[in-house]
Amino acid sequence: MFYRECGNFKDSYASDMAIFPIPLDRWGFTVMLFLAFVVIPLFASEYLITNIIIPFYCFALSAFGLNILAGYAGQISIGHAAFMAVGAYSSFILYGRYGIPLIPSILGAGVVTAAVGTFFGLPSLRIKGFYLAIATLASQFIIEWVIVHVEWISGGVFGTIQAPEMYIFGWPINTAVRKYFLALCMMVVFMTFGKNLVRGQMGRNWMAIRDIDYAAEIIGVNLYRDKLIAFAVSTFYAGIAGALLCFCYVGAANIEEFNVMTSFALMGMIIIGGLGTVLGSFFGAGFFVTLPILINHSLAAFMDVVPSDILSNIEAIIFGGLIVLFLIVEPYGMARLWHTIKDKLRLWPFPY
Amino acid sequence: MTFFFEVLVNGLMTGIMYSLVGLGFALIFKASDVFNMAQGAMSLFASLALYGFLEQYMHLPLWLALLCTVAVMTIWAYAIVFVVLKPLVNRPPLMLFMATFGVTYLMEGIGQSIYGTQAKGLNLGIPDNTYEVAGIFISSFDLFFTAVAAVLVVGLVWFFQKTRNGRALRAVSDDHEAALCVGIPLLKAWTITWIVAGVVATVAGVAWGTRLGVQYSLSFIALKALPVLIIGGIDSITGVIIAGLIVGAGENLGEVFIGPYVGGGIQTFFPYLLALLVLYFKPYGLFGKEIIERV
Amino acid sequence: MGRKLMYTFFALVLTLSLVAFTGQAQAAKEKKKEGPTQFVGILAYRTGPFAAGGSGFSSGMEDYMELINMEGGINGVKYVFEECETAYNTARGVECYNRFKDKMIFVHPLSTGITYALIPKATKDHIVVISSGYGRADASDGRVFPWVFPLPTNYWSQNTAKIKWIAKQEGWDGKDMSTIGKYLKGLKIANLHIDVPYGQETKPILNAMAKKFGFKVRHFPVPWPGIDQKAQWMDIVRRFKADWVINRNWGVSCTVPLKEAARLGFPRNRILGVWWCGSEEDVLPAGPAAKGYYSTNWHGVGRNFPVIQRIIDKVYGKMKGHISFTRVGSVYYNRGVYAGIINTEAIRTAQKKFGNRPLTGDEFRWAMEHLNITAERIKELGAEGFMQPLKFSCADHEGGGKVFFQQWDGQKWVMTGETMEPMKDFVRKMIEKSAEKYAKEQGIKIRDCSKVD
Amino acid sequence: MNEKPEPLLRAEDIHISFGGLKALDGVSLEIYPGELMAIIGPNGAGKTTMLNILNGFYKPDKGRIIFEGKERPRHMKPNHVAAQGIARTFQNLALFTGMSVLGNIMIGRTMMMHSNLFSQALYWRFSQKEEIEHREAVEKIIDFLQIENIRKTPASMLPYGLRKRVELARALASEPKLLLLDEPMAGMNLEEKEDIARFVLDANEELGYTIALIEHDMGVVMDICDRIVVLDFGKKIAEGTPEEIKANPEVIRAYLGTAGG
Repeated sequence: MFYRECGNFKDSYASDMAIFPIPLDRWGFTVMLFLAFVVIPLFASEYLITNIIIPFYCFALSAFGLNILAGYAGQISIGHAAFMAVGAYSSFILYGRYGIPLIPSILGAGVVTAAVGTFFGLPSLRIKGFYLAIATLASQFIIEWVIVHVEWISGGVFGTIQAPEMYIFGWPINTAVRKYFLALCMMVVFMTFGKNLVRGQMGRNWMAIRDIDYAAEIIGVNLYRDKLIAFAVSTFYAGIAGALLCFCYVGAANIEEFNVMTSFALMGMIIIGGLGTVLGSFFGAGFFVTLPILINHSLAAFMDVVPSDILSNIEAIIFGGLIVLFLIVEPYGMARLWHTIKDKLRLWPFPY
Repeated sequence: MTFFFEVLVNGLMTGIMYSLVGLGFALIFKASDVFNMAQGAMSLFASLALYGFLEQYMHLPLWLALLCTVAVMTIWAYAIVFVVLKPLVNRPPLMLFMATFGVTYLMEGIGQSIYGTQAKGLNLGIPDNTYEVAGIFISSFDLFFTAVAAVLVVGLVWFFQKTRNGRALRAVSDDHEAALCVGIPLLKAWTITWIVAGVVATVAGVAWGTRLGVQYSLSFIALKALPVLIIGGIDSITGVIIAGLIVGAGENLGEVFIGPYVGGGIQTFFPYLLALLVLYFKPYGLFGKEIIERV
Repeated sequence: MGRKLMYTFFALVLTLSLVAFTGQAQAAKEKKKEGPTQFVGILAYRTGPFAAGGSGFSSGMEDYMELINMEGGINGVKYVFEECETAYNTARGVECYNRFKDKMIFVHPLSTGITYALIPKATKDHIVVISSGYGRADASDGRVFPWVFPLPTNYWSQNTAKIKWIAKQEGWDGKDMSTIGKYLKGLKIANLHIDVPYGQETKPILNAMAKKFGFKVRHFPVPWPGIDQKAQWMDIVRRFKADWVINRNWGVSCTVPLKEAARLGFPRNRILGVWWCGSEEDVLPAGPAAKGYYSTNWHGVGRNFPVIQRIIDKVYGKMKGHISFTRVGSVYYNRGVYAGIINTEAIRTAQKKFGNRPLTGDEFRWAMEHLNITAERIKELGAEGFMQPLKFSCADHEGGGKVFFQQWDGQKWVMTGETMEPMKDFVRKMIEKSAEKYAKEQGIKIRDCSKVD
Repeated sequence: MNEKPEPLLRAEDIHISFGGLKALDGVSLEIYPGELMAIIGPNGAGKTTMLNILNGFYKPDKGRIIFEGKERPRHMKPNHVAAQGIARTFQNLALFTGMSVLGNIMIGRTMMMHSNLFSQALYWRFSQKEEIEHREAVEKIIDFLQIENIRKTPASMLPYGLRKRVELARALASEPKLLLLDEPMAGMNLEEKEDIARFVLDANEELGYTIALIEHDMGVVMDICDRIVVLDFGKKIAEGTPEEIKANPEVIRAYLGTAGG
């Protein structure tokens, strides 16, 4: 009797089409929000907030962006970290150099990134599958090159922009908790928008393109427009996430942080987490952001016994092993695993 | 003009080195539709193992060390196929791709735990002299590996055309289910592919290992092979060879003759521009199997 | 489905046990404390493409701290240190920093990206950033960067010293700056650099010098990770026809130039590497092709220093070393020992003023600015020839500036014995200009050093 | 048959070949408003190709297509053809397996939904209203095809027969002027066939859709269709009412081979 689906009768289409049609899920979600907005800021340590939770939110947002593109619209991109870099740099330029207020700067960074992303999405009109995936690496390398070479962007040879002091209406965002709230609010707002998008008509169009593109086109989906919109929306999220990551966590925009390995990690997040699910973006980000830190912490216990360079390699081994393990257990990602567990808990011990 | 040809010739030879890496990808993709992210790590592991057998732990003669390395890669092939891929048969290719991503971490971690993180010099006595032919510098090292690549390709073609296992592999690559129906065990075919890919990775690992030294960065050579793959067609051996040449020549000529005008350092993405150009006209690469949609 | 659930529980148990371990590890650490200790957090990277550098440096520093502890600590204060793996990744570096920031008083970020990220944070948290030989060159201006110490010499100083050294190889006497232009005029110098911000950093100073002294410099960017540099080298040797090549790379891209030069018949003794391209790990993979290659450095190499011998005797004698014994005395290892010496000497300086107890970040910063390691002190430490005398001040956070040169003889690095003072006025002017620009951008108030004690 | 109304769609002299193989060789056909017509022919006759041309998936090498009196531009994309009001189902099922049945049918309404990206992201008010409106329309179709019990089921879990029905629902959801059905009854058992045949008939007669279908089952075709076009080897060999076709010697020869020569 842990999880009940039956017994709630909807009397309007609106209630049937809500994000959480089942009361229990609604409760669960409320509890999560309560945790995020009240419990964590009150009780979590500053270390936990800054290093685990803020990056977790940022990467969840970015992973969700990629999920829109790869999981919903079926267009794989393995150059997504570069778009985060575009977001980071452009937000710093807008805010630091042109003095545009913080929130519009971050949104503007998203828009700039979306424009860049749409441009790099053009090949998707002709190329598919792994060919497209590898072709998107071009965006990674070209963006890296441009940021390093165009001094106007990076502000000189150091290639790095420091985060300016943050103010919203003159209110300084300088403590971990305030930064946390900035990241959290942005994340919640855009996750909600994103969820609305993917469950609405645009999301259905995307999924149609992902599943069978020609059939989608014949039914009347405008392939070109919707693919490019997917790129735009997805990179918009990447841009916002990149900006938030640099504003709230790293404190500087540095191109080396958004290299191709980060791109692969983002791809990993959505696959391990679950393609085409919102929940999966969180699971995946959790897996890739917190797990290495957790493993590192745990292994510190062995520092006196095992030589440290072997210890560092063991970290890689455990991480790789867990990726493989999770895929074997549930190839469709942790979100599916979560659903399996929910299924088991339906009217436990007599699941149907 | 001589300079142009020199860049061209040397670029072509670099291209052969890329093809060596790309071959492994192509083989595995052909047989099992797996886009093997671990190809670079396999080369790294193979060269580490070779170094281990040659110098670090044992002092075997070269041929024996090579054999032992191939044996090690065979063990890996079995492990990957039976532990990782077997539970994932018939899953979407993206999941398999991700699994090989996990394997990459495993291989790098295990390899460096056993053999250490130090950069090691691998000297197999391959001559590295330079000859001047009609004003063009050509290195004997490059020539040697061009020859090796040629032998490898001929060997692979022979393997696929003439041997029983090779034909079985081709059958599997055409249609998994049909191959199963005529009695070709899928896992066995996969294992053989991964072993062959392991051999190719060893050759690539030796080629790049002697150039760069045996170190972690060897796994980056996989990145270099990616544009090669999409230009040639992910599942085509001929394609990989030809695309390797195109990429090698293209990026070197691009860097030398276009680079100075834009600030240089365009080597990394220039091949991708070439690839986009090719894919615009041929969306499945020059020699890739076209997927025709039937309504 | 049952199997799946089992797996899930297995994974959960695994994760939980990891968490449990973490707790235990923390508890174990708490217990060990006895007597006053000084905590040092080490940002290391023992995996990834640059593992050689990270493991050598952090092990050297750890071994030196172990040595100090065995000798009774610094006036009774013992080191306690903990390592955190950054994998050369900025975000993880920041995490490591945050993990330690409540306990530590100084940090060696050990990566350009992490340094950039930590400068504003450390300034706020009152933690000293010691970026020995990397990071922002303009951080040498202590007026703008009170918490950053790019000691003992920064990239810009290094490059002026390099140019002076090149002039000397061309016949200059090495002293009279008024005649140096004669020897440099018309020289073609290729700056082969990795195409990331770290590699770009020296472009302005080289350009400025080229203008001043009349030599020609061209920059050849190598895209990351730089495993193939044929195009650049054909350009350098066959078209640009360089006289000298500055090898400003990192990791594997340091090695490739030596091979390429050998292939094209470019003399290796006309390649001069940055100090991050001057370790055993950079040249060994190139084999015989590396023989004759020069690189810069700021400390001695090898084991022939009393301080290294002491480490070998005491630390490795008791099997307490942190790295395989063969690497003791290697370039990166010695660099770590060097960093250990600086840390220790600064703590000693601070203890003289504040008493023999664990320090705070502010006290440590004061000590860094008043640190004066004289030639006598170096002799006492058993580091004669290993390091140069250093003297810091409020404005000068570089301390020394002298650059050492070393050559690879096919087996090991040999110090040439030459040292070069950088063109101090020239560099200082550029540093101040750049630092002031930074201060303006970031809204930092420039300290007036005449008013600081 | 000379007093016919203006055809809804007229294809004139359609040629198309795939690498030397002439799939269609000068076929012309008309579809009249309100009728239920069938295209039949042996395997490889070019029936599906014809459908593909009609809804713009293939571009004919030569020939014109006139829909509602307007000639279609040569390079019109399939989605624009769909916007003109031509919907279809597929021979090899093309359901979107990653979505629920409801989602699949809602896709059919895609051309009628006009809320932009931002209001969709907000969902509030306009977009929600629109979603509900279309949901109501879709529910009517679900009612009509009697698939209420599976509306939340993922499409990938459906049995074959139901998938075909969902596909029909998806095509109906777009309220097309012309509905093309590619073998809607292939691979079904008798009962399922009868179900589908009834739905097709109802759609034609009650809802007034113009339908062109391809079907191999002669019995069904002869039973329900008003008019039949027969293709063989890329050529139209006959056209007429079921009775006329039954008697046509060309058709018999095409199906049974040249009997006796």
